Amino acid sequence: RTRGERVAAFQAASKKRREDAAAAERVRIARELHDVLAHSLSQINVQAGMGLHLIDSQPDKAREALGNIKATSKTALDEVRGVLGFLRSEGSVGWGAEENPSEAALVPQADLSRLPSLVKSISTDELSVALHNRLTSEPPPGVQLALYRIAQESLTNVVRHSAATSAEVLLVEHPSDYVLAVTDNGTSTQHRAGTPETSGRGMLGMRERAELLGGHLDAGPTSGGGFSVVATLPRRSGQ
Amino acid sequence: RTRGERVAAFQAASKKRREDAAAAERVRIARELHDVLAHSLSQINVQAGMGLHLIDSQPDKAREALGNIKATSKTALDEVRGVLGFLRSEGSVGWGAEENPSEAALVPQADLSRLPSLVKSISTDELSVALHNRLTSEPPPGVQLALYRIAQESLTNVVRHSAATSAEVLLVEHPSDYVLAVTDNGTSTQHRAGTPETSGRGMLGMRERAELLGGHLDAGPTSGGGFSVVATLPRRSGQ
Amino acid sequence: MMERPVIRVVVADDQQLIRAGFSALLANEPDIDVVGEAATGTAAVELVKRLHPDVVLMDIRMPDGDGLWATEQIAADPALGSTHIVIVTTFELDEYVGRAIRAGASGFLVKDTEPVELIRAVRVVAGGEALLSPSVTRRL
Ligand SMILES: Nc1ncnc2c1ncn2[C@@H]1O[C@H](COP(=O)(O)OP(=O)(O)OP(=O)(O)O)[C@@H](O)[C@H]1O
Ligand SMILES: Nc1ncnc2c1ncn2[C@@H]1O[C@H](COP(=O)(O)OP(=O)(O)OP(=O)(O)O)[C@@H](O)[C@H]1O
Ligand SMILES: [K+]
Ligand SMILES: [Mg+2]
Ligand SMILES: [Mg+2]
Ligand SMILES: [Mg+2]
Repeated sequence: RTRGERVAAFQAASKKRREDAAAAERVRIARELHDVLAHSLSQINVQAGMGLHLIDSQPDKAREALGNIKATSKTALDEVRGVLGFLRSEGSVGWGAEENPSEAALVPQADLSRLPSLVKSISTDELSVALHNRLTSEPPPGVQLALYRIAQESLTNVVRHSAATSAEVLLVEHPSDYVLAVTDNGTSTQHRAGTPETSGRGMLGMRERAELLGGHLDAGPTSGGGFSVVATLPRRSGQ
Repeated sequence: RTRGERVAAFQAASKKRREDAAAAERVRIARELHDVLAHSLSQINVQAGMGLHLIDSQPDKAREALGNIKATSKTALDEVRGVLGFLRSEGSVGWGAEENPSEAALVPQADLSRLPSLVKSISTDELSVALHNRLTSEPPPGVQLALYRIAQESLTNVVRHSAATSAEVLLVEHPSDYVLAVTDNGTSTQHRAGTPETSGRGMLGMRERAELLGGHLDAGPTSGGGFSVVATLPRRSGQ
Repeated sequence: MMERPVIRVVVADDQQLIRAGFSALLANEPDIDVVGEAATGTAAVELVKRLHPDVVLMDIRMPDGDGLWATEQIAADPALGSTHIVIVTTFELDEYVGRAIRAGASGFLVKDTEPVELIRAVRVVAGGEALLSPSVTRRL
């Protein structure tokens, strides 16, 4: 090849790397925001519907709904501020170490310690959610974030798409994998309208999170008529 | 320099370029999300605070708040999915194909087909806005979004900052560029309060959008005392 | 019991649900009257000139004259010396707080402030004191 051709090939390759980095960044942020916001907004929407429905017969339920909405919207605003502040901060490319400390303090990184309060926030009189965390060691931060977000999106989907009265979150540690399972007892007639094949961004994002860490994700209706999401992440990812 | 040093310098430079591209993406995303999310969440939060505070003394206000929250959260959920979908569908990750078409219909993507209704929504008895769209081909989605958003911000600025009685939006297709011009007949005394040097986020955003697509943006007072914004975007970006 | 004078308030914000929310909250207080609402900067200035309120809750991002411009107009008018302005923002703090202080704003709040804090802020500012919301101060 001539020198000119080599230069052109080099320029094309580095342009492609730039674009790949930008696209990967965009997808990563989109995934984070989807899970945070879809979760908060659907919680808010459900609570508002519930409060409105019960305001005459059980005014205390309406009061409780308004309190939950107030708290959820405030947390979501803080999270949006954190993400946007981070987005605007020049120079830092990662989510972790380089993050502005004051911003990081505002919005704690999602990790498994937040799982109990996530589960609690989803539980209502109509839907009881149980958490069984059988981990004995602490997974690395990237794995914790992925497990938390997958649990969050799965539970958001339970609220939005199932008519389940109970759901369960199970976390176990196999010799070579972490396994997260989220199951519910919805009725299968509820799924038919939108089967997992008509996959939205949530399912796609969960699968990507798992695969980026060298793991995989299975999701679909269960024989009993409910739905299950199972994520398997290797304990030593990529090695 | 040794060959090893040259390789290291090259790697450092290309790492820097990748990071710059990622940082530019982050800013772009921040801009997209800012308006959509912040406003919905703060409206929801204010309404919830109000409803909760007044539920005993004025239960009807609580009912009203819940109704408003229910509607706002539903719309916001749709918008979030629209914005995030756009982020994911750009670029080389291959999201476009998998996208659910019924979802796309739920949340209209900002494109040039929405320009007439944008222009109509801005026109009043005091300000007449004319649209002259002379495009004969359909620009790619990324270009359409950029042109739409630049027209939108320019017209918003006309409303906010000029005392114009008429404004014009012109879209033309040159052999190598798309050109968008938004002009108004405001009076120059109106600009003095905030000259384009004290540039807000709007101007910055318009310029970044144009430059991200390999184009550029000119904006400033015109000799007649009005204001003009001209965006030029290459027809084959990056080539 | 001491009878306090009624505090007259104008709420300026381009988002209808924010205006309605703040107005309902404040109007419920015995010592506060919401005398008007505005959805644009220009409308806010006109309303204030007509009604001479004690306090204005002022949004920043509004069409037809933003909240900072409106604050400047009101603060610069000697006839409106008894009107105190509280800037209420969603996000745009760092960039605009300095300009709003110079323009003559008495205080800042974020929109997701607790209702009791909002009500307290109106009383404090009406009394001629300056006020900074803790969450704003923290970020400055
Ligand atoms: N727990 C569940 N019960 C029944 N159906 C479910 C459940 N979880 C997911 N689904 C089905 O799988 C589909 C895809 O889920 P996914 O999270 O990808 O999209 P979504 O929730 O519809 O939208 P979003 O992109 O906002 O997440 C859902 O639309 C629904 O039909
Ligand atoms: N059509 C116009 N007529 C007169 N002045 C204008 C016009 N468009 C822009 N300007 C001036 O340029 C400045 C910068 O505009 P820009 O859109 O960047 O910021 P902004 O509209 O003030 O705030 P925002 O960040 O909300 O967009 C404006 O403040 C205004 O002084
Ligand atoms: K009152
Ligand atoms: Mg989902
Ligand atoms: Mg602007
Ligand atoms: Mg506003």
